[in-house]
Amino acid sequence: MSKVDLAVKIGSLKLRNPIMLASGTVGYGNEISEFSDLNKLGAIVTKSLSLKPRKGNPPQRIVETPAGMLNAIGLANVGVEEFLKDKIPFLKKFDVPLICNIAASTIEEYVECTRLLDGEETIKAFEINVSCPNVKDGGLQFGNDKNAVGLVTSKVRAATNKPLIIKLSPNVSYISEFAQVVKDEGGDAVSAINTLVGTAFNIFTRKPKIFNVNGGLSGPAIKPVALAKVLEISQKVDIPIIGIGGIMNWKDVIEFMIVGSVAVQIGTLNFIDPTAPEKMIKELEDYCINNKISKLSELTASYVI
Amino acid sequence: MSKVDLAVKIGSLKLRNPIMLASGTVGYGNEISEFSDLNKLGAIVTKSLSLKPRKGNPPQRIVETPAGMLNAIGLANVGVEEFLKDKIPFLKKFDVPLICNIAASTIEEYVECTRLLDGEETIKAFEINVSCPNVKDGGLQFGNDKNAVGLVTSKVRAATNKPLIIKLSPNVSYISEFAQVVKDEGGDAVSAINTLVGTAFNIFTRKPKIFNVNGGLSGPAIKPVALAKVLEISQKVDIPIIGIGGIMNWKDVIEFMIVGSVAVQIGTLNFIDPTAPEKMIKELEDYCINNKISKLSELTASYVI
Amino acid sequence: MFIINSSVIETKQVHENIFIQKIHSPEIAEIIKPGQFLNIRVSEATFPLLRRPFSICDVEGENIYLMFNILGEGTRILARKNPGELIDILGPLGNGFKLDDDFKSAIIVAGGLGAAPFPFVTRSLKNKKEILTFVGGRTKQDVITYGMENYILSSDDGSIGFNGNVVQSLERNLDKIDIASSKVFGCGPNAMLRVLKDYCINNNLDCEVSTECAMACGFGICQGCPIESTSNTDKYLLVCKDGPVFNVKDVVI
Amino acid sequence: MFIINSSVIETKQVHENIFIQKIHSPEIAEIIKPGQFLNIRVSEATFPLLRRPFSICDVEGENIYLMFNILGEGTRILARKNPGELIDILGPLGNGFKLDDDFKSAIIVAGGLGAAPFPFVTRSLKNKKEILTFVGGRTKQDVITYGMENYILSSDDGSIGFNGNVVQSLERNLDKIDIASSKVFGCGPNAMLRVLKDYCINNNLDCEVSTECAMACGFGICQGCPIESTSNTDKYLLVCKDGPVFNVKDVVI
Ligand SMILES: Cc1cc2nc3c(=O)[nH]c(=O)nc-3n(C[C@H](O)[C@H](O)[C@H](O)COP(=O)(O)OP(=O)(O)OC[C@H]3O[C@@H](n4cnc5c(N)ncnc54)[C@H](O)[C@@H]3O)c2cc1C
Ligand SMILES: Cc1cc2nc3c(=O)[nH]c(=O)nc-3n(C[C@H](O)[C@H](O)[C@H](O)COP(=O)(O)OP(=O)(O)OC[C@H]3O[C@@H](n4cnc5c(N)ncnc54)[C@H](O)[C@@H]3O)c2cc1C
Ligand SMILES: Cc1cc2nc3c(=O)[nH]c(=O)nc-3n(C[C@H](O)[C@H](O)[C@H](O)COP(=O)(O)O)c2cc1C
Ligand SMILES: Cc1cc2nc3c(=O)[nH]c(=O)nc-3n(C[C@H](O)[C@H](O)[C@H](O)COP(=O)(O)O)c2cc1C
Ligand code: FES
Ligand code: FES
Repeated sequence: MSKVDLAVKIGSLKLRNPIMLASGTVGYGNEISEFSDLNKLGAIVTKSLSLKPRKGNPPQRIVETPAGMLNAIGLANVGVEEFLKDKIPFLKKFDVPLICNIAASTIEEYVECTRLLDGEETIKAFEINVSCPNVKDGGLQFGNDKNAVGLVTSKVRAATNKPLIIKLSPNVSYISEFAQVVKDEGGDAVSAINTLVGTAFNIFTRKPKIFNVNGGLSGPAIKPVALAKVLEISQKVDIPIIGIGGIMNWKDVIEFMIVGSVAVQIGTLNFIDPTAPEKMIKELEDYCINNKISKLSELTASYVI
Repeated sequence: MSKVDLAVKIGSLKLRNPIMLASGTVGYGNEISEFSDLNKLGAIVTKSLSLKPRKGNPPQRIVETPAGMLNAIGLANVGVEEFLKDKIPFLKKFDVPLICNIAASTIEEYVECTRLLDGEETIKAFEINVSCPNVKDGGLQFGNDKNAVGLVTSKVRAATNKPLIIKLSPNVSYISEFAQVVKDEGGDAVSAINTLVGTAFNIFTRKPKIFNVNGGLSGPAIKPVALAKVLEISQKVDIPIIGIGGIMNWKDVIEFMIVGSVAVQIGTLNFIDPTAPEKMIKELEDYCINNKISKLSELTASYVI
Repeated sequence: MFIINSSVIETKQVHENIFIQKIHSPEIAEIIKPGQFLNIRVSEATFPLLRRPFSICDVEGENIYLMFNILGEGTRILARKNPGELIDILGPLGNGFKLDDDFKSAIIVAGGLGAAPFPFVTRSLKNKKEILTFVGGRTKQDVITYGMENYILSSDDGSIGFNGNVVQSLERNLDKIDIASSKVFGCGPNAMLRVLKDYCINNNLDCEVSTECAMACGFGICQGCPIESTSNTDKYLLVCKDGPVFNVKDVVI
Repeated sequence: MFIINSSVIETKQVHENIFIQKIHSPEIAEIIKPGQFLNIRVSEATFPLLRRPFSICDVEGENIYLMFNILGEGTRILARKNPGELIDILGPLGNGFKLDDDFKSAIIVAGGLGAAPFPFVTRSLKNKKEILTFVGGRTKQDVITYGMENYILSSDDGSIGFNGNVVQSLERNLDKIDIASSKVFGCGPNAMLRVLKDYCINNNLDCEVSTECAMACGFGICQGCPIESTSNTDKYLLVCKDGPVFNVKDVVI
């Protein structure tokens, strides 16, 4: 048995370690399972699901930027129905908490998706994406409006007893105000952050490099911003935080925990090294041993300011 | 004579080319003049000046991040009085438009600084920094509050007839709303963007790497965000935009112009290659020749979406 | 599909700006098929951040070959790797060309760096099928014949071979081809593949092409590489997983 | 102060993890003074973004020497430069040690990599002044005597020389020193410099130290490198411009 207790809790959801795979960066688990033993991970979060299947944006959907990438996938996904029928059977085989991420254009659609998925016991929690910057309808608008985030939280809360995580937009002045609303309306945790709005243009054609014009910036470039957002929430609101943004190695995980995260999600790194998240678990353990930390969860919000 | 017309206009302020040096990255011109012929540049912007001298934050003030850096200088500056007495004589020797950047904690202080500097004819325009994230008093609060930005703009407007540029904070949901306020209150132009709020922690001491805890993120990491902010303003508000954020070469300058900038400012790059801004001018000219562009200013907002 | 560190044996410049890199990688060599690709991390640092996709150019025993030109920092770093240095390879990825179909002649059509996958295709078909190869490029410098057999050259500016594009070159030599028993294999810029597709469909030529697209992951998890399908317009196909090789009938290029 | 591309002649590993890099740079060699530093751009790419500061270690004719250990990516890239490769140097920067003062003996105190500036100091003083050098480190591996003369060793763990820190080593040998006619030159981690400062002030020893600080520009435009002055508490001094060498009386370390 491991000498270090790596387990963490997100509200009532217990994870064997804080390493989660982020929405939109693991598909529905199939491909990544060829690189990594999913059973070792803390949790995996599905690609955002919408009520109906979505085709997503035409190409070009991604472009690399300094230490980051822009994406505007446009929430391409199979829809709730096909997910339950075709994707759940594969995911059922694993002993890893499955978190369903939901994206929608209306409050009713959020609620409807949650209802349809709620009965599936493989799904251990919901993460509500109110912050996708890459679809013309909904998305960003919700995420940058406190009332809308409050309403989504309370309505979805009424539709499920499972742990409810709201994934916050970083494209706001004071993210802690949104975390407070989530807490007030009964949300169990927040994820921070989703991508930053960005763009890139071809200087010869003068066209945007991405069909959708704007994309979401992810990767190490945004890590300092993500850390500041997590710290802000941690200092102001008493709610579990899942830290996300530019994590490339175990040191980044520790840094996110120190500023206030109970767990973290790995996104862009999965594209570059899909074996990395599993490897980090061992490295976190080594760090704890070397630094005489018996419970990894003690790191959460252990900043010295 | 040059075959290409590189001149640009920011309201009534005419620059011989769009390459400006950004506030806080050129000091008061002395050191950079050893690397570069200031007379070739479009303009230089002083370090933010406050009414009284400011000592700034204790060390550590800067830390490198992936493709970027965080700084929390804390607006260390000599103050308006010493600036006029000791720094202006040196700057007078150059034939380059000098723009004075002003930072303050109260509206009265903004106005007072402007009044004191207005008489100095070497100063060709004012850039009002409402967006410095690195001082505990003022700064960010102003920049993220539309009413405050409006008030600063109208009061400073009343205090000077020189071109008035407001430097906007990127740490808001819809920067174009702030640009609109600036326009409504009589500002001549906006600069976008100042740095993004970020942080970094030492995972062994659990202390922030920067004394001030938060710092401002600059450099190529933020370029996609800056471009999206400029584009948003350009699409929504009819006001000249000075594009800033992560410019590393002439291609980045073109990209910023295409998305809507009339001119640009070079910041972090000055630390790495203080000869680069001057070299870009020739490279911009070559681009224009190769692409049969007779007036560089035609590029502004020439995006094809 | 796995990640492996394999060591560079040598990097040769075979043409202006064209490099052939020989890598000792028995694990990849054993299972990779012509038309598949590899996604390579050229640096451990965060720059460049993403892997860079490269077609498998050739396989010889335990060694694999890549062909590339220096476009940006990624390929520049790759070209500079010294013998013995390890490179981090993720693969094999995607499907390959279907070489076992019932055809007698393989008609290879390569535009510029589209030549990259064909040395391995040629090696695999040699002594089994007839091969006729059309190699084209903008100018002489872009016409790459490395590892090819029985080729006809063309260049857009006439500096080498037939003066015209590679599809026109194919058209001009249609008399040499028995349409019913031939299969076309194409690779090159999308503009060329579009013309090739139209030409083959109009002339009833069976044709597979290797397509290109900006990619983040290369193995199906990012949804970054959509390509329009002709049969199901509700859903995109993924270049990295469903391709990069497609029958021209199946996709909108 | 200028920017110049100079070519690496060789990079030698002189100690565990300690490299000496010889660079042909007549322009810098001609004007740089002991204690000044250079700000080096190790890569044209955006990674690492900022220049890396290094003390001038030595100068010999048209060549300059750097001494460094591999800490992170910047120094790793630097260590890998092949002979003939160009490196982008900005300098000379900062002030230097004042070696022309009226003193007879130079007491050099080097902790760990604080040894870096002293080969050039030693070369400049040799045959003009007496030199007594104290070199210390945590363990044997950290005790660097490259380019030093007449030295006394110490290590915190006793694995080489005197068992104790380098200031204790100096203290122990105070009888060898004529305080009035000596001047101390120190370089090392801030914790060591603090102890050295206290010791010298208490013992009336004149002392200059080379300080370190995170830097962005290295030449005074970013205000990134403040150090508290003892004479004017309204204003910081800048390590890069007003230093990196300070008389211990002038700064709070
Ligand atoms: C399935 C697949 C197989 C490939 N096989 C090969 C191969 O065998 N040999 C080879 O040389 N290249 C191949 N490519 C293209 C190769 O991946 C790019 O040349 C490489 O990623 C460029 O990396 P870089 O860092 O040098 O350039 P970057 O800095 O990424 O780009 C430099 C410039 O090239 C453009 N560019 C980047 N990627 C592409 C691309 N995919 N297509 C067109 N322009 C691009 C950029 O927009 C930019 O202007 C393949 C691509 C795919 C998707
Ligand atoms: C005026 C001056 C002169 C210097 N002279 C020398 C010299 O002659 N030889 C030499 O080896 N080094 C010298 N240094 C330190 C040197 O600049 C750093 O070692 C170097 O920047 C590290 O770069 P990196 O990319 O390898 O490491 P990074 O990736 O930047 O850092 C790796 C680790 O080292 C730490 N680190 C980075 N810079 C410093 C620093 N300045 N002090 C302490 N820890 C640091 C980081 O926090 C990080 O944990 C000098 C610094 C200054 C300011
Ligand atoms: C290609 C791509 C697709 C994504 N899709 C989604 C999504 O469908 N739903 C969602 O909530 N977040 C999505 N994200 C955001 C990530 O989950 C994560 O919040 C973000 O990428 C920041 O983390 P990183 O820097 O580690 O990638 C996506 C990110 C990327 C790069
Ligand atoms: C060290 C440093 C100090 C800065 N000081 C100021 C300042 O005093 N006033 C101000 O308006 N902006 C200041 N800035 C912001 C820059 O002017 C610029 O808006 C920002 O760095 C983004 O541009 P860049 O990515 O090209 O650096 C500072 C930036 C840096 C890096
Ligand atoms: S490149 Fe990621 S799904 Fe194809
Ligand atoms: S490092 Fe920039 S002022 Fe000293």
